Amino acid sequence: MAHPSGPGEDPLLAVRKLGIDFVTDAGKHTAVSEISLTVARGQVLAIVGESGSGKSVTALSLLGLLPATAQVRGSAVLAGGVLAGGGPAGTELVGAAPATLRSVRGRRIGAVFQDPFTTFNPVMRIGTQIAEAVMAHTRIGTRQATAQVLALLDRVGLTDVPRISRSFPHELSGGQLQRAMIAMAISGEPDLLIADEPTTALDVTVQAGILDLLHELRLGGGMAILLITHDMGVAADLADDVVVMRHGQIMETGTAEEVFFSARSDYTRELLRAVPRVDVPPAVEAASTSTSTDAVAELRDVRVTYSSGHRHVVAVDGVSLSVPAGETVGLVGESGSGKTTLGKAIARLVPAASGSITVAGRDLSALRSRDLRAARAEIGFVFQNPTDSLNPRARVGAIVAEPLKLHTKLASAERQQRVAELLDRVDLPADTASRFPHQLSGGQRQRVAIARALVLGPRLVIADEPTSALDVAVQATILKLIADLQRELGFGCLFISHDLAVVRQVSQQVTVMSSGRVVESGPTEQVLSTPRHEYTKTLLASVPLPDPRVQRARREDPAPALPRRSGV
Amino acid sequence: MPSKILSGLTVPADVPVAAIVRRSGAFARLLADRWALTGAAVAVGFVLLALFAPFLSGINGNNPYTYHLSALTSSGLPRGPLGGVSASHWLGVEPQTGRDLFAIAAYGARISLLVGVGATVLATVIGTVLGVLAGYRGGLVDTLLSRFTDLTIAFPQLIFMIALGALVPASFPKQFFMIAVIGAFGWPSVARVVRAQTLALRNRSFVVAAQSIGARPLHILRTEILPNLAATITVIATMSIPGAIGTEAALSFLGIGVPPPTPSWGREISSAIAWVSVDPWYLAAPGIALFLVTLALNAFGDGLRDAFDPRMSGRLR
Amino acid sequence: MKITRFLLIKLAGMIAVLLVVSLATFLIFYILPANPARTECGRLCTPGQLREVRAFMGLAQPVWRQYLDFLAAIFAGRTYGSGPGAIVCPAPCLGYSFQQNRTVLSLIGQALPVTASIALGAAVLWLVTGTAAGVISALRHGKATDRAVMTTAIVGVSAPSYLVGLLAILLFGFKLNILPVSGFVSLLQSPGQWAFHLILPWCTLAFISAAIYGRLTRSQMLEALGEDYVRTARAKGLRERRVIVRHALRNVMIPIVTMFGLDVGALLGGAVITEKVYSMYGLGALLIGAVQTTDLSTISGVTILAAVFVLVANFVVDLTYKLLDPRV
Amino acid sequence: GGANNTSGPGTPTISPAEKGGTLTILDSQTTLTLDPAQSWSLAVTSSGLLWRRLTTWKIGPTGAPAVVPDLATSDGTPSDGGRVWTYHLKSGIYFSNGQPITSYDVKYGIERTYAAALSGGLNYQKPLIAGTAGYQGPFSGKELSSIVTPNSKTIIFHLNKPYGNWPWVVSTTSMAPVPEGKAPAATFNSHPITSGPYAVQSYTPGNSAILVRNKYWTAATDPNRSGGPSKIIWELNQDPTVEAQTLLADGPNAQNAFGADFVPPAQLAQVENNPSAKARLVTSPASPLEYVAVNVQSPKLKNLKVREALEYAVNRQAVVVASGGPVAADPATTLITPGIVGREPYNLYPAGTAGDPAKAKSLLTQAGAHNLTLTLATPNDPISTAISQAVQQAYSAAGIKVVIKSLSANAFSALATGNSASGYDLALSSWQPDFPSAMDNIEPLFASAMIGNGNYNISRLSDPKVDALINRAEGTINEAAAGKIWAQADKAIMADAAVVPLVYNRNSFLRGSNVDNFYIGEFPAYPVYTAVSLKQ
Ligand SMILES: Nc1ncnc2c1ncn2[C@@H]1O[C@H](COP(=O)(O)OP(=O)(O)OP(=O)(O)O)[C@@H](O)[C@H]1O
Ligand SMILES: Nc1ncnc2c1ncn2[C@@H]1O[C@H](COP(=O)(O)OP(=O)(O)OP(=O)(O)O)[C@@H](O)[C@H]1O
Ligand SMILES: [Mg+2]
Ligand SMILES: [Mg+2]
Repeated sequence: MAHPSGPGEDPLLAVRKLGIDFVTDAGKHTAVSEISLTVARGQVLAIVGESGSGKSVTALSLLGLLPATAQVRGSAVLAGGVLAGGGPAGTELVGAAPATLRSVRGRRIGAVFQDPFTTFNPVMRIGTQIAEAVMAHTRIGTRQATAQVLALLDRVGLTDVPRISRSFPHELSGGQLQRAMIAMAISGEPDLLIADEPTTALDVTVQAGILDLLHELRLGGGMAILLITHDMGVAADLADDVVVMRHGQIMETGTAEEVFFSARSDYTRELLRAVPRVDVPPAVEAASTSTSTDAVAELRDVRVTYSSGHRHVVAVDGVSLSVPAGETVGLVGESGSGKTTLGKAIARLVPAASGSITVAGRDLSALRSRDLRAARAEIGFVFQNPTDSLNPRARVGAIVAEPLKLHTKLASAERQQRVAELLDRVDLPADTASRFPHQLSGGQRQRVAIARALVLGPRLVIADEPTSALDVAVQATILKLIADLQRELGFGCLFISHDLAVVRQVSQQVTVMSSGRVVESGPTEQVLSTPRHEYTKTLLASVPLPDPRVQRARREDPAPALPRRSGV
Repeated sequence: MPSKILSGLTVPADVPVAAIVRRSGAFARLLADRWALTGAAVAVGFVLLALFAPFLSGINGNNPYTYHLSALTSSGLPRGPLGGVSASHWLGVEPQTGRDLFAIAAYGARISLLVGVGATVLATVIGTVLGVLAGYRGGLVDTLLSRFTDLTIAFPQLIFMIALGALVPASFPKQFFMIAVIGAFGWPSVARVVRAQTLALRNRSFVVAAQSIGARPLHILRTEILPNLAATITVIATMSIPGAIGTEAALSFLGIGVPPPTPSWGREISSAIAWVSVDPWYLAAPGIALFLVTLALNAFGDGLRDAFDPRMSGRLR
Repeated sequence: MKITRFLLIKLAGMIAVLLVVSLATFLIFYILPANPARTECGRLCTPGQLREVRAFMGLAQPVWRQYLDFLAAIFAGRTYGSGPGAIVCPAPCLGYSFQQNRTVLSLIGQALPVTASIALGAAVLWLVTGTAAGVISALRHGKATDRAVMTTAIVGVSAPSYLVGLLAILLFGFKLNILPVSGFVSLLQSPGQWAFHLILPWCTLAFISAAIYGRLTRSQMLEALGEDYVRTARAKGLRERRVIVRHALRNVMIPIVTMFGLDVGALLGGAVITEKVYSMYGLGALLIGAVQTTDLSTISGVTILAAVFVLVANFVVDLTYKLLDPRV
Repeated sequence: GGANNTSGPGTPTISPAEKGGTLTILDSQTTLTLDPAQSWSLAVTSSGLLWRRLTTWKIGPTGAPAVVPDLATSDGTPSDGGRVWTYHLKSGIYFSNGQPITSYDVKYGIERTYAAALSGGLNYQKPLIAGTAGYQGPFSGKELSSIVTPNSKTIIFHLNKPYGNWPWVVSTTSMAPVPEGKAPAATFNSHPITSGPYAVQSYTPGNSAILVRNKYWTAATDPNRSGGPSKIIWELNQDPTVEAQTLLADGPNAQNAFGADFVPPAQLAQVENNPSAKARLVTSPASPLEYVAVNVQSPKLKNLKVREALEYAVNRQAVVVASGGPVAADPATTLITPGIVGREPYNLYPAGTAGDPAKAKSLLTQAGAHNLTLTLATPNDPISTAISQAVQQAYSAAGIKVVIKSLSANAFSALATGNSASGYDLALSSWQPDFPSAMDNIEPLFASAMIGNGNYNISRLSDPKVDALINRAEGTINEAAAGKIWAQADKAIMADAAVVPLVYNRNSFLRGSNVDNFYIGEFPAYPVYTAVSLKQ
């Protein structure tokens, strides 16, 4: 074991019989029941498991940040540390006084939240928000804090750090935000870092850098990490111990190797089986279902720029791309390389500065608003940030039914039935329909967004990181659903993802982007097995494999193929 | 749109379809909110008071018009304590006339509630519609609507009202005219606030998401924007009722409102102010009535807000 | 380049509004049941005298001509009558008040500082107290404090300002005898006395106006407090005050600031009742007086000035949106 | 009117005016008109402090008001049957700038009132002085030949008809002397040169005027003004209720002050329970007439019987209460107000103070007027609103429905004094003469020449009989003889039932405890400012 805490020593965090209930309109609903776990100093404990199994709420409960509708039972004791006055008995976190919690937050326990898009205050600059965290627990001046912010941003592998620091959250890509969030969480050098899906929005090279950073922090700073992830590769790379959760319960606990190689519970084995691997071609080759070759989306020399203040950011720089009907085009690439922007440009949700975009043969930019609406009805869009893309005041049922209401003449009962069917197919419990988005887990929201995009039977699906919050089992279900529907309806799909294994599984074509340009594209197998461009090669080499031994070997022998911290 | 998409699927038997539309949560929360319930009860009580004003004030043989000079001292003050409260005058009598204050308050509720609530609703509707339109459409629509809003605020209202007062015949149906006038000048604040919030909302991803499914602007306004504005609008609306009732009184002095002796709270309050240090009870009846109605509607508005706040769902007090 | 264009469009819009407002004032004035020349002519007035007075006041011309004269006077000044008895109103001439024997500009010059002093001081007071009360309400949501704040707010909003002013005068002026109840002292003359005399008007206005801010802030805060970014701010270990003020409150400022712009813009055009009850001669008193004496010049002058305030306030508010929320 | 000049306990006696101190006058007006050409001020109020005219009024706490010489040595010597009036000036009279006052200055002051820029005054002289048609004031370079100034001490007025009341006309503020060349039309109002005991030190409209002693004024030439306080601070733009409360409280700032406004009914009631304040309340004898003008040109009111019904139905007791009780009003049945020569009390329509609705109903039946609905135009001030409701209530008892049309003061006068007779059937108004002559009770309100054009015959009565009586009375120089004729006119108008007199108002004023010689004579119903002094 790599962690420095010897046996018998008090654990840093001891969670005992923690239970969390939510009161909803439908009654009490148990999200977590009686779980116990411990984290020692410098240890990395990974929690993996089903989407909606209570991972995030467990993490939030440790910080006392659950909404008022939650009831927490049990105990979670944080060993007394350098700052907070927890005596030898440590600090009880469940039901702790506000002052206690405040001294714990940030300084003793840092947190990276799941959805990077909503965790930042939309009206404050990123730099300011991080500086606040820096200054919350140390007495330093603004100037020093600013310098420290820039250093932190640099440390998490961001480029153009001054711009990022000056940006508002909505001006950054998902990956950029996620790294800023990590920077903020580690700024207080906490004893325990809770990292809830910290790399979901990162391409694999950047992800590798972040994993290195976490590794370093744990080794150098003795920081313990409670890592919540559905990415088995990440867990395999970093975790000492692994906890597997399902239905609010712990299915299995063990060292990484135990869990990966000799799992005891059926669920764990099922989970591991579902993990797609980039180094193995999919069992069933994603076959083109298209009979014709007409493209549902055709992009020529598209350029998209943003202006914020006086500066211009060229987010997409002369990209040409075509999505044939019945086929899936995987779009991978560096974080911040313009993938999301490109997707939005296709649906004309951001204007293209130049170039032409046609969807189903029509140039959307030339359409009048009425026709534009009709054209958009044929596009199913899954946004990268599921949380903010769901109206907080609408129930899930209404959200998913909305396209039906708009574009079909179905009666309300029929609509409800369709919605129920679809929710079931994305593996959401039936009562989800009556819930509000904030009552869902990250992965559940994502599936709601997917259901909404598919409910009308579109001709083009633009799915921006549609499975980033899903555990591998659910992910498999979703990918299958998309493939089934694609076969049925023949839609073309632009599948934006950083998960190369997934891309390999679902797409016939792959396009690789970097810095707003396409660096390589071609049939999936060709690109992923015989990459030509340097960047693609780096990318492939950076994919963590769901195998703790391989990952440890890689780490111990930092082969040139594994670049530290991508500063591309 | 082809929706054959899920045709082959069967519905799992255990899906409680009704759950999808369940609103009972909000309703249950509202029912459990004592302040909101009390508010609603008080508001309904006042409406009943207004409806049955003739009956209620008739119990003692009173009406709001008859002078009771014998109930006054020679200087015009009510005889007896508490502004002349007695078995025949439950809330005392008006100084200088001896009219029954209960009857005045009850009859006054008719005009004041009608105009206060009516004008507020009208202003809120106009303001909301113009505000969301300006905020959501932006561009030229916004420019024009915003200037129109500015114009309405900056319009020389006082002299306009005076001119109107001289033009409308004395026998005109004043209630609806007043609602129209107060509403027509009351909407800009609603519009400005609604526009501002719409500006902030329209770039939220969920609005963009609705656009991306090809929703009509009207649909987006109705289902995405308005529900998120409801709390603000409720607050502004419930808070503007006293202002509308006050304006009603002012209009009546300018000859646009209902002419005396038709009682109205606003006019009673404004004439009672001068008497506040001699006969505070005169102010009490209409003043407390206005206060209670406003408080009741605000309490009810708060209750509604809480009931429909998704984050409060499941919370019962 | 873009900025200039933006400003030009805004300016053009504002000027258009001003033109419409002034034209409307003129037109309404002429359907007003009033006869300014007759008023100006005195107690006993023969038709001949009336004609002369009308001509002298410039009221003999067709309305459109009078309006153009009015507009021209703003740039070129204006002379009423001729010879040694003439009355000269130098540019920028907003008209001449025959009732007060002064140019409208000088009247405004006197009244504006009064109104501005009342309005700005009160505005700061109600903004601060209103939002603070709203924040407290939101934090104590549903508890006794929340209800108490709401009840106070409703008292404030349902009480006529004249009543509040009168009671304040009776209490602080006469009963306790600690505050002056009337009169305006110029800021330049004595800042201390200026503020001292304005305490009651400020508090009166603030008490009445703070209510809506409190209620708005409360409702907005209740939404904001449930947002994820507030959770993030707490997770950083920030003090609760900072979480509330820097994170939640900042996000709810847009409607508040909008309301504030509306109120301040309107108030700068005259705080009629407050000026009346505290015997201060501001734009409100000036306007009411002018309406009572059918003084068209003063009515137009004050109306236009008030319109300028409304426009500028709303414009400034529109500019702040971008600062308050970069997504706008 | 008898000798009950003042009511209330504080029946004042003139005490020797002590000199000195700073007097404060609290006033709801926002502006003062400091140009005599435009002022409407009464001879004994603000203009009495600032201006001297050829004649002025002698108003004691008791006794009938009288016109007395001021700058002139006599009330005026009539000749040519009252068409020509001659005055001689006293010596030792000066303006506040030290310049002696001459007959030229008197003439110049009168000529100024003809300038369009200075219109707006009381104007009683304008239609009377001969040869003024087309005259545009002295700024045009022309002078009036009908005012002759043979030397600096003599001034002779030529009138276009005999006019017995000329000495009263000469006492109005418009007739004050103004030094030629020192009084530009545009700025004289802010920096006037005065002739009374006070000069204007500063004047800020809406805020205050500060009056200080005119050091060139001497009491020797002016027995009618006490010139008591050495300084007067005129606080403008006061709220009447706050003003009354201030004086009621009698705090340190209020002890040297008096209020220029009527005490509102609510505060009157408050004074009743406050002995200290009661002693400081000064109430006028019943004087200004509050009346309902009956628009005789309205089709509904053409029938005399209907108008008589209105006379019988009115409930004056309710009006008294609405006005603030007996302290504020006395029932009125005639037009000429108490205290004025010619007044004869009578009641043509005896019905008791509560009215006789039965009699009214029977008159209406006789007239065949059923379901009569009348529009009562009312100024929108609180007292008028209260009174009009009392009237409305009384008429409803007689089966007459009254719709109150509440109007701002301007809209009211535009409607009532405009040229069209339509738009109202009844109008609530009140009238106080500008000088104590029955002429001013009758002529402005009932002469056929005063219909429309902004003039105040709002009953729109055009009765040749009444016009003839007015003409005859005006030409009668002997005051008592004229009075008799005015009384006939009064009755003739009442016989026409063109007006329902409601009450004679009593105006009440409050003073601070240190204010002395604050009294109201029989006329006008205002305190005599020129007599006020401060206890030292
Ligand atoms: N509204 C905006 N204003 C200014 N810059 C923006 C804006 N939106 C995005 N950008 C910038 O444009 C670039 C491309 O962003 P985009 O979101 O398309 O990246 P991405 O490829 O989707 O990245 P990720 O994988 O991290 O989500 C980034 O550098 C981002 O900072
Ligand atoms: N505010 C809430 N009210 C009611 N139920 C909630 C609330 N928040 C979360 N839940 C429910 O609690 C359960 C656990 O949620 P949690 O967010 O911890 O899941 P998770 O394990 O993090 O899932 P994912 O991997 O999808 O993020 C889910 O079923 C979710 O629907
Ligand atoms: Mg989660
Ligand atoms: Mg992206």
